[in-house]
Amino acid sequence: MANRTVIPFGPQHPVLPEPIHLDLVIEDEHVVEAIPSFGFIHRGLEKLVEKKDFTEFTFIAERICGICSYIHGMGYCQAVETVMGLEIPERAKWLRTMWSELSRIHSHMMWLGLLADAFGFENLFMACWRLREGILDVIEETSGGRVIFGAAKVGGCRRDVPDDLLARIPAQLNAVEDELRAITNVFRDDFSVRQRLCGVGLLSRNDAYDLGAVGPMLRASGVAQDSRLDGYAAYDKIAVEPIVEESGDCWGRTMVRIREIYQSFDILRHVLPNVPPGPVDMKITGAPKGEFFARLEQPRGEVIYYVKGNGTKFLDRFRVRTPTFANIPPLLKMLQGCQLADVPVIVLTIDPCISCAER
Amino acid sequence: MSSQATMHLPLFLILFPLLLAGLLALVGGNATARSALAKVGSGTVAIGALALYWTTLHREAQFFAWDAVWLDRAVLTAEIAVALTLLLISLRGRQPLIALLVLAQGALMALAEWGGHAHPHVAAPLFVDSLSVIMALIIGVVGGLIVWHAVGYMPHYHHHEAQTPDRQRGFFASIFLFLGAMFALVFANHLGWLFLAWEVTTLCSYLLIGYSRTPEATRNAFLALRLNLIGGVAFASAILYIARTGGSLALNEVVASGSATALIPAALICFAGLAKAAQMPFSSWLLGAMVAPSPVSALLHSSTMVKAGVYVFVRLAPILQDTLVGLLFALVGATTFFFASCIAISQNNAKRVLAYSTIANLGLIVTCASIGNVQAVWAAILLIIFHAVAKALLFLAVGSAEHSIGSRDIEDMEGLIARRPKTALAILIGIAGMFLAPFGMLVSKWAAIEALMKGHPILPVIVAFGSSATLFFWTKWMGKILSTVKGAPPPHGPVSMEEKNAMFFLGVLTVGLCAIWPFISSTSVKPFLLSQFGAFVEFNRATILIMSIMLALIAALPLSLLYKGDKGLRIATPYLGGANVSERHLFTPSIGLTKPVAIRSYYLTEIFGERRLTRAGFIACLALLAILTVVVST
Amino acid sequence: MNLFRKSPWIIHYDGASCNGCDIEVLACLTPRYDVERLGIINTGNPKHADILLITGYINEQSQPVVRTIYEQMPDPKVVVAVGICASSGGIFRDCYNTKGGVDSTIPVDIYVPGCAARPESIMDGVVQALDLLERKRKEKKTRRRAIAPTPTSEVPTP
Amino acid sequence: MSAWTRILAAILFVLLSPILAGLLAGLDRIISARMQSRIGPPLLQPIYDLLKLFQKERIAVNRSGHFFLLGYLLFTILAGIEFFIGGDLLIVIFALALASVFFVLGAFAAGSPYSHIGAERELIQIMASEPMLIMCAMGFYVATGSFQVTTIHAQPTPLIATLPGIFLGMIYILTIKLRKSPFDLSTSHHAHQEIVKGITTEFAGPYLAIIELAHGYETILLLGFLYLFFAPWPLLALAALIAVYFLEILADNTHARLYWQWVLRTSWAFTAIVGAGNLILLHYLQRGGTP
Repeated sequence: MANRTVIPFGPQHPVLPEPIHLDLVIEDEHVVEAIPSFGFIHRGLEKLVEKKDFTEFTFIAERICGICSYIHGMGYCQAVETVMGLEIPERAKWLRTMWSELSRIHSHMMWLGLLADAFGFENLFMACWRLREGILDVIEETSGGRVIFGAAKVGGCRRDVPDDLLARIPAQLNAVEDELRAITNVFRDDFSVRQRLCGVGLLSRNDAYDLGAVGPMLRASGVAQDSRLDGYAAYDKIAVEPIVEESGDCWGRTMVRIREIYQSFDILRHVLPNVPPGPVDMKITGAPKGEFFARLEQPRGEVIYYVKGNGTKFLDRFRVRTPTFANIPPLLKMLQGCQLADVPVIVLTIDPCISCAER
Repeated sequence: MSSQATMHLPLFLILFPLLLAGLLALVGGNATARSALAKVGSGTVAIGALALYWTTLHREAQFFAWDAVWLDRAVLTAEIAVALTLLLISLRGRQPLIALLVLAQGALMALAEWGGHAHPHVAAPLFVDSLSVIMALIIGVVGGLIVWHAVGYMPHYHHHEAQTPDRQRGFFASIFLFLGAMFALVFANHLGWLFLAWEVTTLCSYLLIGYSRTPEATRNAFLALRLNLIGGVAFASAILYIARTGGSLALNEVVASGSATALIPAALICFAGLAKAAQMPFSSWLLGAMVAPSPVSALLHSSTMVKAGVYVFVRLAPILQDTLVGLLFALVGATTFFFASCIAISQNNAKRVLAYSTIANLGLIVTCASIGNVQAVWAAILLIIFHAVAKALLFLAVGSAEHSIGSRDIEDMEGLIARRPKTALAILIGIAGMFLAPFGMLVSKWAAIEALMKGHPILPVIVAFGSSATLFFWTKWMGKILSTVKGAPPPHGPVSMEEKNAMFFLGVLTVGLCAIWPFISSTSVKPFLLSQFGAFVEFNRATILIMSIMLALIAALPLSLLYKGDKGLRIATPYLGGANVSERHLFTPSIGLTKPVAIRSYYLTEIFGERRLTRAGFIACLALLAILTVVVST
Repeated sequence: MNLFRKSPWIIHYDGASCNGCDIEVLACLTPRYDVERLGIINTGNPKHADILLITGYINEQSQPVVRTIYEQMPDPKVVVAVGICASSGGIFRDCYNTKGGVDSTIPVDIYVPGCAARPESIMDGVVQALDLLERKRKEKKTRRRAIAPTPTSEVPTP
Repeated sequence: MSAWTRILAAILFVLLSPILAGLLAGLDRIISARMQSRIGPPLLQPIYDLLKLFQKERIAVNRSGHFFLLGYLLFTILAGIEFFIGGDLLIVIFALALASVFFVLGAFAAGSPYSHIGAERELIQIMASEPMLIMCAMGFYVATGSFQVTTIHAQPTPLIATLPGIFLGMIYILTIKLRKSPFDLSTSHHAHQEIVKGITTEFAGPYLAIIELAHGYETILLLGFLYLFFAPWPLLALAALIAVYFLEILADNTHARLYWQWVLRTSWAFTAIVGAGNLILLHYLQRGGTP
């Protein structure tokens, strides 16, 4: 049938807080085709390595994305440190782990809220974001900032966290976790939520693998892959079990992220009492020479930072390969044949961070 | 038996079209003569019908005693001639089933005629009562306007369909034969005569549907013939039954004898009516009839053919009233109404939407007539009137629109209001007439719901669901015409004067009827109902008042467009996610520089898919008919 | 009564930001900050909005989008640039495809500082915008009154 | 009721409905906010919004769209007048349907893809709710023998006793009519939607205000329908209306938006079962068990 509606979806669109654009071709409400368009927030910040020296560039790296800002900064630092052959202090490694996990929790909770908003469950959105403030409080107490808190630094951390504060955090986290149970139960069991998530946006294990999906996308399709197993920061001393779901639909991806929140709580409960004493940063001399990449697990999946130094203060090349970028091909695959009402839900289940993808 | 004075008009209405048909068959080869004859004919028929209406205002039914053996012989001869023609057609088209049906009919009629029982005698073979007059008005005025339209339309048709051989001589002759048969059908009191007219309309519909002689047209023409002949067999059986039981073949006496004795023949005739009115499971012939030129569709759908089917229902309503058979027929009608309305949602071919809507509305009429209480019959008659006018207008307007935009796809009518304002207005009025308060169809639908409540509540429930589906597809279509997304592509061809005239008059009629229906109801419908039921439902004056207010409001609303005081209005680009290009409906796509927005309506095929619902409807109606057969035979 | 003070509807657009300010804008709607107290609704549709919140600076590709959204908003309208990038380009000012802050493209009424701007400052910015709305409406009214004698001014004279 | 009280009721409907509906919506927003652990807007917020919209600039995509909105408002008010003056329920329903058709046509005429999709969805919603409205009138007819609101209102015993199924069906479609989750397909006040603001996307400023106004009238009219079920006992009626409205808010806050297929299927199935079931049962009961 030729009864196809062609409409632009975005760049300004209320369910996509970030500007991406899809040419949606729909028949009744079935999406026949979705052609994406990017570049609305391309900043070209990789090019900025030519203007900012490698220590200063940490701030730029943190602003690749405001949600997983810390992990971006830390990943960049880690790549530079490897190139320079620095072994950072142990305490810094543990603190980095703490902040990564806090970032993961806040990012996932934020995502849960946005997902709820996408399928029109306003109350759930509010509930998720209300609890998320509790995590942001912890982040603010430990670092001084809410979303972009600038705690990463080449050679360690920019800030130390007092031990009495570290001792206080688990109680705060437990309070959040207790309340969160009620909310995640809704995602798991509620009739209307399941109607909107189960069987929507199916991505088979093979497709997920072939199309190069990463992170919760990949794990929800049954592939056990988690870069934290590589053991960066303090992850080599923590047992991290990749969280896997077999269903491969939006509900599976939601479940993966929910279980990861609880997993992060567990990790934090293990990390916080075990942060060793000592300094949190070290003095840096010289400049990076050579090239290397760091591979980290972001809330959205695997991220790769490539750094090439030439021995001067200014890097030759910096490159990020972000998880959202990797998840776009599976997204397009999932969008074909879905309902118009599913478009926001499916777009959101890749947890899109367009700022990351376009840099 | 009253005076013979007014007998001339009905006779004239029957014979004049036949005469014209003959004339056209002789001299119709000449285009000028043909169009002149057709115009004179259509005008005369319309004026004749109006004159009949005028002379019979407030009159009782009149019967024309006309007892002549040669007349019966003549009718018999004509019947044999029609049967032979049909047989010839079936043999030439290699249609054994049709031949079998014709032979079955012939056998039944022969049995009735010479079966060894007393020859039934009808003292007054023709009659006029207010129902006949209303039907004659519809046939004469609406049919006449359609013929008028056809005079202008057919040359365009042949211009667009160059490969179709020009056989307009036969075309116009068949149409007038058709009209004559329809007049005979509504004036006949002798069931044998009625049957003859019945078969002639079947024959004419075959000729008209197969006009273009394409394989598809021929196939659909045979389909129509086959299904209608099945009904014809039932009709013939009814006549045989009456003849064997020694009853009277006079329609008025059959009706008067009541449901105790006449239920079985009435059920058989109504079964024939179902086929002619294209009720499920016989609905497919009407959809197939879409291959014919638009005036033929208009004729078949609005004033003739299908209306013959519901006419017998209304006639026999007193017999069906308060019987299980009546309830079952009502259920068949309601089921058809529901399914046809739902299927129409999934159609994007304008003529198919109209066809399904016709099937649906006839279902509603059948339902009302089968319930047969006085209010239901009132609703049924009003539905017949309003439907004929609005549907004729719609078919003619869609036909003209098709010629000017080159497509009968509803999606291609986007923004027709800007491209062809008058044609678009005609379509809009027609659609509004079909389903919107306070237009005619809604008035009668409302009466129908009230009347059906007195029958069985399941009927109005089905009607409620069906009418919400009609709301969907009509509004969708109106919206398409009104939505101005694309620029206006240049129209194809001009619309002829005759087409404009016909559309104008039908448009005025559609709107005008909303204002004058209380008058028609009291002058024509009331006498009929009083004679049949001895009662009449008076309408609540307050309701009529509020309907009039609504009509006035709707009429006044366009005036607000004339008010140019809105200088503060800023025309902005539509919301396109911020991706607008400065022109109105272009946006910046992913690939390429600009792309137009395309907007298409919903067809909801996954729920209202044609094939699925047709099957469901057929099964439901067949089951009901099976129950009906069991009920009737026990 | 100053109705625009009571019922400002916002629309948010992400020019080219890092998401930091965006999620803080959204956080304003949520229970801890709850801007609906002030009658604020996030409409998401420029045609319904009074206040345009723009986060991030403007690049080549987002410039026409921002312009379109601004044009589609009915008067009176106010633009709030949220965050330091939106105000001046901020940390990305040196990027190769920047057009600068939001004021490079459309007139900005309120600048909200911060990287990322905190919800409190965003709310403060919106509240400062409220009085502007009423003032703009009045200005427009008087302007229209002044123009009124020459209603044909829009029509180009041959 | 005398003619004068009926006329007074109609006048009060025309004058007070916007305020009443505004207060109701304000209450709705506050309660919703509380359910979401927020404080929420002032009670008069919807009225502020409405008045503000009238002060905004008038913009539109073309010059014809707003003409249909006028029809929407006028016929909604007309339906309300017919109802409160005690007229024929079927006329009320048809006038209401006509009003909705005008609204939808306005959105079609706006010629924007988002309002078009919203209009199609609105049509689906109308199609989903229309049968129940008609069945409601039919239920009153079976119970009282009349479609006249005056007769129905004058019943000595509350109709809820004989029409519980119809009442349930009406609550179900009220969710559709009030555009509450899970049925807020075509447009909604709060949540972000895949079709932006759907049917209202292209209507700004005063035109949006007209829609809000008409929607307010419609809300009061529909609550009037529900009132009829309890007419002899006004206090009970008030309590029931409050309970129903609270239920709607609760449903809004505890459901995701669902698909149009789901909305159509369930509302037709549900209303067919409870509505038609109630009607047929009542029909046979009244005949004394002799079908």
